[in-house]
Amino acid sequence: MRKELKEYPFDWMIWRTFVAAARMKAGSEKEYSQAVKQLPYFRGILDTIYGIGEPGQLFIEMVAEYFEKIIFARKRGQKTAITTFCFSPAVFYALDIVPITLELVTVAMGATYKRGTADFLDYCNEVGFTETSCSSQRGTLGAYLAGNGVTIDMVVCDSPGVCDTNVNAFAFASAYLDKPFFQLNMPPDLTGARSTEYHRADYRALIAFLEEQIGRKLDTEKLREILTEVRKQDILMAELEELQILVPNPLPVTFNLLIYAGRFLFAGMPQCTRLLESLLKIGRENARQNQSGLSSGKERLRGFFCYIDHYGQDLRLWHLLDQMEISYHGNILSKMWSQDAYYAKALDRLEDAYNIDTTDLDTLIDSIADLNSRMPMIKSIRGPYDAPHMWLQDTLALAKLHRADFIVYNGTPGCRNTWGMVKPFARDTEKNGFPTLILYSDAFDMRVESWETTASRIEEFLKVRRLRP
Amino acid sequence: MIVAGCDVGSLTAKAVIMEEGNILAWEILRAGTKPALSAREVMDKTLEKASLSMDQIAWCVGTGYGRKQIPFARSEESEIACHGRGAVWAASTVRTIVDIGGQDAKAIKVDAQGNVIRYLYNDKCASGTGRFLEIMADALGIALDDLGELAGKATNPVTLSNQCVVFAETEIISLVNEGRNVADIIAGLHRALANRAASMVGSIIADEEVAMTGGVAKNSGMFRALETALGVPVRRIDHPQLNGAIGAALFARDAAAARS
Amino acid sequence: MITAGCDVGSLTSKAVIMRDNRIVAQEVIRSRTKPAESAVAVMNMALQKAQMTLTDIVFCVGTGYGRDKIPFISEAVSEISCHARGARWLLPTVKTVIDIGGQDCKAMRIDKDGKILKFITNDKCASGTGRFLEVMARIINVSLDDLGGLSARATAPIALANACTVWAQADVIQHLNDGISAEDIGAGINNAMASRMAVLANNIGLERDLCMTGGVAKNAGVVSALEKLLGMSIKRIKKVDPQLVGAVGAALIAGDKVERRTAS
Amino acid sequence: MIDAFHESSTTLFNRHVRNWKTDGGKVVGYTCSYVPDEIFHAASILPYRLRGVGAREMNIADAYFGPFICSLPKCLLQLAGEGKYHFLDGAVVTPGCDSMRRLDDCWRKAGEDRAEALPSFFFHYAVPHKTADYSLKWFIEETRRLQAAVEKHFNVTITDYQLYDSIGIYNEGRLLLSRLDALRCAPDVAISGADALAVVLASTTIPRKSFNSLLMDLIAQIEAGSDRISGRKRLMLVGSANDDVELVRLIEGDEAVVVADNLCFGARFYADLVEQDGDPVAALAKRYLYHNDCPRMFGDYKGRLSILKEKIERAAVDGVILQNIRFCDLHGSENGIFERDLEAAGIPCMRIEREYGPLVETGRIRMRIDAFLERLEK
Ligand SMILES: Nc1ncnc2c1ncn2[C@@H]1O[C@H](COP(=O)(O)OP(=O)(O)O)[C@@H](O)[C@H]1O
Ligand SMILES: Nc1ncnc2c1ncn2[C@@H]1O[C@H](COP(=O)(O)OP(=O)(O)O)[C@@H](O)[C@H]1O
Ligand code: SF4
Ligand code: SF4
Ligand code: SF4
Repeated sequence: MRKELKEYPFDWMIWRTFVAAARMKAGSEKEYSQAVKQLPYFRGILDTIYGIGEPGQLFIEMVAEYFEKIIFARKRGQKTAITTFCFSPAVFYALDIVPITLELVTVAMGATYKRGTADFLDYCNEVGFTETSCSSQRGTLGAYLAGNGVTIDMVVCDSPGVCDTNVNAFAFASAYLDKPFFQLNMPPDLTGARSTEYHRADYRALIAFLEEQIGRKLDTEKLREILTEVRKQDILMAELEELQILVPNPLPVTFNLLIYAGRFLFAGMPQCTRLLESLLKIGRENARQNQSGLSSGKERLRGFFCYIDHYGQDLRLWHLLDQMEISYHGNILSKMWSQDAYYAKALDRLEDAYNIDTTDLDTLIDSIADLNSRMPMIKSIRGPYDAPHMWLQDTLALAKLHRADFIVYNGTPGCRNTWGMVKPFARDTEKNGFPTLILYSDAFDMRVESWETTASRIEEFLKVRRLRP
Repeated sequence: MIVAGCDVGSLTAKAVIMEEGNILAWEILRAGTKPALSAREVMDKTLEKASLSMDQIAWCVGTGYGRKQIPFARSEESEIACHGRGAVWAASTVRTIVDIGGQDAKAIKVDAQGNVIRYLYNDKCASGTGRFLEIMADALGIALDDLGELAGKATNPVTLSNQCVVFAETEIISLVNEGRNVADIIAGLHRALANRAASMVGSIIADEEVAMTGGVAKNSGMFRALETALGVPVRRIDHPQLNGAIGAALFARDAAAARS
Repeated sequence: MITAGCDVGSLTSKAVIMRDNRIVAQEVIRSRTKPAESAVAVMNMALQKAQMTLTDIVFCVGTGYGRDKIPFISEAVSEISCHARGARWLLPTVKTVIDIGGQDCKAMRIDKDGKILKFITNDKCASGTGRFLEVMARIINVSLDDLGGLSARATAPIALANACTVWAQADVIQHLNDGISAEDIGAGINNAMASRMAVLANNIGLERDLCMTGGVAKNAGVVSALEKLLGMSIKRIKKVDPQLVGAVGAALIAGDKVERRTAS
Repeated sequence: MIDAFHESSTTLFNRHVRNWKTDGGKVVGYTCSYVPDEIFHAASILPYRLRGVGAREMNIADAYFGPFICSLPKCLLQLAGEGKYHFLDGAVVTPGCDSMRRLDDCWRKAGEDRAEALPSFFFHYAVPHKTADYSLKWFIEETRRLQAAVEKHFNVTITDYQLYDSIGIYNEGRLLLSRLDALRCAPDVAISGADALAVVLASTTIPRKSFNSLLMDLIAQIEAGSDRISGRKRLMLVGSANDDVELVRLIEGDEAVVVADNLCFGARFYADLVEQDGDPVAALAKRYLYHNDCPRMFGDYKGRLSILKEKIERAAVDGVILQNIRFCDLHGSENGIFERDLEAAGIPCMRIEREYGPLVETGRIRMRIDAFLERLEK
């Protein structure tokens, strides 16, 4: 890793960048464009996010606050835990632990650092991690392994049974940094008494582990408060996601990112609720006017991104879609399967969804255990892709519900799990009438395939499959 | 109505001039690094052969890697669409096309009109491409044109383990050193390439008549290897390397017709 | 005492003849398909230069990919040991050696005698090899000699898929077609190579001084990009062509072997 | 004598399996060392560990698997697709790692396209990734589910008595393998790493009773004989599954001998015994879940490191080769930390990444091994 990268702690840098960005919007348009010049690499993203209006401002502040919590955790006597995006952070908030979600930090770093996460990705390989592993964790992990961020107290994740490369990153970190480690384990099926019992027993073991780390017991009231808030957020999200089904879809392309990032950052916290409410305001207004969320106001096509979308260093994918007047319909990251989710009801799949029951400590823990077992990815790629409740069923049902014109498969080539069955999967989605594009780019490492190549593959696909002239 | 198609690929530039479904003239040249220059050169040669000038061409469609840079093309189509179209024009019963060019390989499924139903790129880092064959031919000191014939003489084709072009070259050299028969090595190479193509065809489930296009289709060894790998006969079409340009010219005819 | 080293690589074959630890003749040729032929050819040329015959040589060590096929050698030693030995002799302060040849790259840490303490090789993917540069140079139509120089003139180097030669190749063509300059593409290619190399080098833990051997050491763009990435200057080998270091090391090891033999 | 083992280790449909089938026996293949052989043995079914030996092409496998996948499950699928596993009456796939568990999906899909590729009994055996009391409970239930499925499909009953009997026979085999292991890591090495691997490989395909007696004879022969290997560098092989005797031969050359391993076609396979009292299914579940030391069980790095260190000491290992198949996350990353920690303890290590499949171009691996041995010189 280059020396100059160690000059400032990287998470501190990201924090400062977001703080600066959050302040900017307070000024006039002119002041904003002056100030944004100081953050050249960040500019594209900022412009897009601020383009959304109030929720954009809230989002930037929220990210700044997320990093602020990380930076000052130790000063405030809190412990930090590195964790993964398919893990609900609510339990950390309930226990007053500060979560550092690697994948989110990777995306934030990609947005603010000129060279993206490349140096940190490579640093992991320097210290012995395989270079063919998933880039979403590696990007950030490298920085923590190099000791360039805040001190980490524990490593907590939840993917075995779902994703080796993900857990491996955490297992590696725990061994490398010699920190306590806990992981939730997911059996291959989702429903049924055996799985439910397993999830709940496992989650109780997690809580015991966390309690031991902080030397305090879980506060029932706090957990109740947070899960009540989660429920509120579930209802807001359900309405937002339901709005997407309308033709035209009243939500701008970027809303998706904000919706799921909100949950990954601050599930159960009032910040997330505010963000969702603010998004909903715009969504409802557009819907009332029968207005598309796309900049041109016209919706030509609907695309369903069944895996991860493309981040790269800025939001170029989102711009491209917006420009091509394509409405974006979620991906594997955006569906949380709560009892309130419109799709759980519309598809008559309440069995797949979790319930929040705030009666007592036991029901609270059962609820959060169930919630966690339904997190994106964790839910639908734990078993054979074509098994009930799993990926193919979810993708087809949602793509039909959303009347998608095509499906895009894009993510990270570091993932064995998803690339293991991509071809039969795409064959099945095609058989069901969805033209399917497989992209070989990496959502987090722009060196794998250049954006120009990716963009031209998308254009080619739309043209050859006669979706667009 | 006279129309043209121009296909600037990674290795070769191709042009064809057609009138009412007949080929008037065509040309294939090695492409330089500047697609615009290659396009101009190949088109000029073709025009010369047909004794025509550019303004007599009602419409020209560009395709191939360099399609965006062709100055005289009035519109562009991707090579996938062009190969689909061209193959069905050449042999109306074809429904699956294996196109292996210099830079990539594709499997394309089409309907009776030559419209693309599905397609797939080679996804392997290794790449079963024409470039792979060229590098290997080069390493063995054999002319591209002779590959097919030599492969036919193999008695015991070798197995190659490497997916990677670069490493495969090392492997081949070490096989030569071990004294393996060159024909066997070449046949092994063809088999490796054909198998890669066959796996693409396998993943889009192709069951109807298969044709092979692109420069590599000129290699008779590859033809046989692909037939073996797929276990079905592969349809021969007349100008496989030109097929993309022909498809482009057919699109040009549509465009010109729509105009008038 | 006259010793010799013969390094048969994938791209080039090299021979060095030494008399009492001084180079009396050296030769580099392009490798042919058969290592034995390359070895004989390059050694004959070196012998001719030195005005000697094979019988004058007391001990000859062979190295490189083709080492087991060289007919006239007394013993074969891996290139890693040879590059280490050669580098330490040419630059006595060197502790870390990076060698990039046609087929792979290696990084090694050595002790004061040029013995290996730790080494690592790139065996995963061809994108960390000199051949990667050759393929790329061919695509952007510059000579290998000129590729290195492009970096200095680049304004906005492209970021390249350093994961794979073949993918990188598709990207390079895309960029060419998009009208990006050869300088920016070339610099991107050199940077990709350097960044792969840096990962290897950091993995074994760098110690000063650092030098580079093998053909790619002649690519100024890669060397300076690597210096930047490692935050450390790379000592240049001036006494001989860096491509020859392996053969020099082989000749030195030949000397060591003779000494050891006479001592015991 | 050792040739018999080599024969069974390099041919899929070896003599023993052929005879078994001719006698009307059933064969069930499995992919991972977490599958209890005893369940099948007790049902008079031959448990057979699936391998990818002899896969030359990838055209079938590549039609289903994506590009970034370990070549071991790919080779397996290729062979199944080519009909080379025609002798299987059943197969069990586990979520050993992600590449392997997707074999379940891909194999079934290939079976839709080529009927002969998929055996009629096909079972996804959900092995948990952690050792907690509730995981063991899950695993016991899962093992009972497997047992019931076998009973139903093959129309047999597996009694506790039969299970005890099978456990006894397999334990005996484990003890014999451990004896062989002792001969291998003794100061005067009595069996080369390549031969030892052939024995272990044979144990995964030959009916266990015949295997035990063959091995007993081999051990007697070795103990009586005086062939000993000395003066070579003593290596240990760690990492991804390796069932390639040729790779071990290549590593050994004339200057080294592989005296120990920690591979799943190796020591991990026979390290501990199954308890012989109480509920036999529970005893099996316990042994298979708790005593496997595979990085698929996350979070027990330290335990695995200490097992390695203990072995390194016992076998007086000079250097450790940490190898992994390309795209193997589990071993690839663990090898990285092993390297750091073993080197820190003064044990020289070398990492190599390789493809599973025919060992063709050996020059690159050979060069690394030569350099490593040169490093061990002093
Ligand atoms: N006469 C020939 N005999 C055999 N193979 C040939 C011949 N000419 C070209 N090829 C093969 O065709 C490839 C070029 O294919 P082509 O379709 O022209 O590529 P592209 O469209 O990418 O420029 C070469 O790499 C070579 O392998
Ligand atoms: N004049 C040069 N300028 C820059 N790079 C060069 C030059 N000559 C050779 N190279 C690079 O060196 C590599 C070959 O290095 P070499 O050490 O000769 O390899 P090997 O030992 O495998 O034959 C080539 O692949 C090329 O990338
Ligand atoms: S994309 Fe794949 S590697 Fe990444 S978290 Fe999901 S399952 Fe794991
Ligand atoms: S091994 Fe070769 S083809 Fe594969 S990724 Fe590397 S350079 Fe590409
Ligand atoms: S070698 Fe690794 S990736 Fe391959 S099957 Fe085994 S554990 Fe899985």
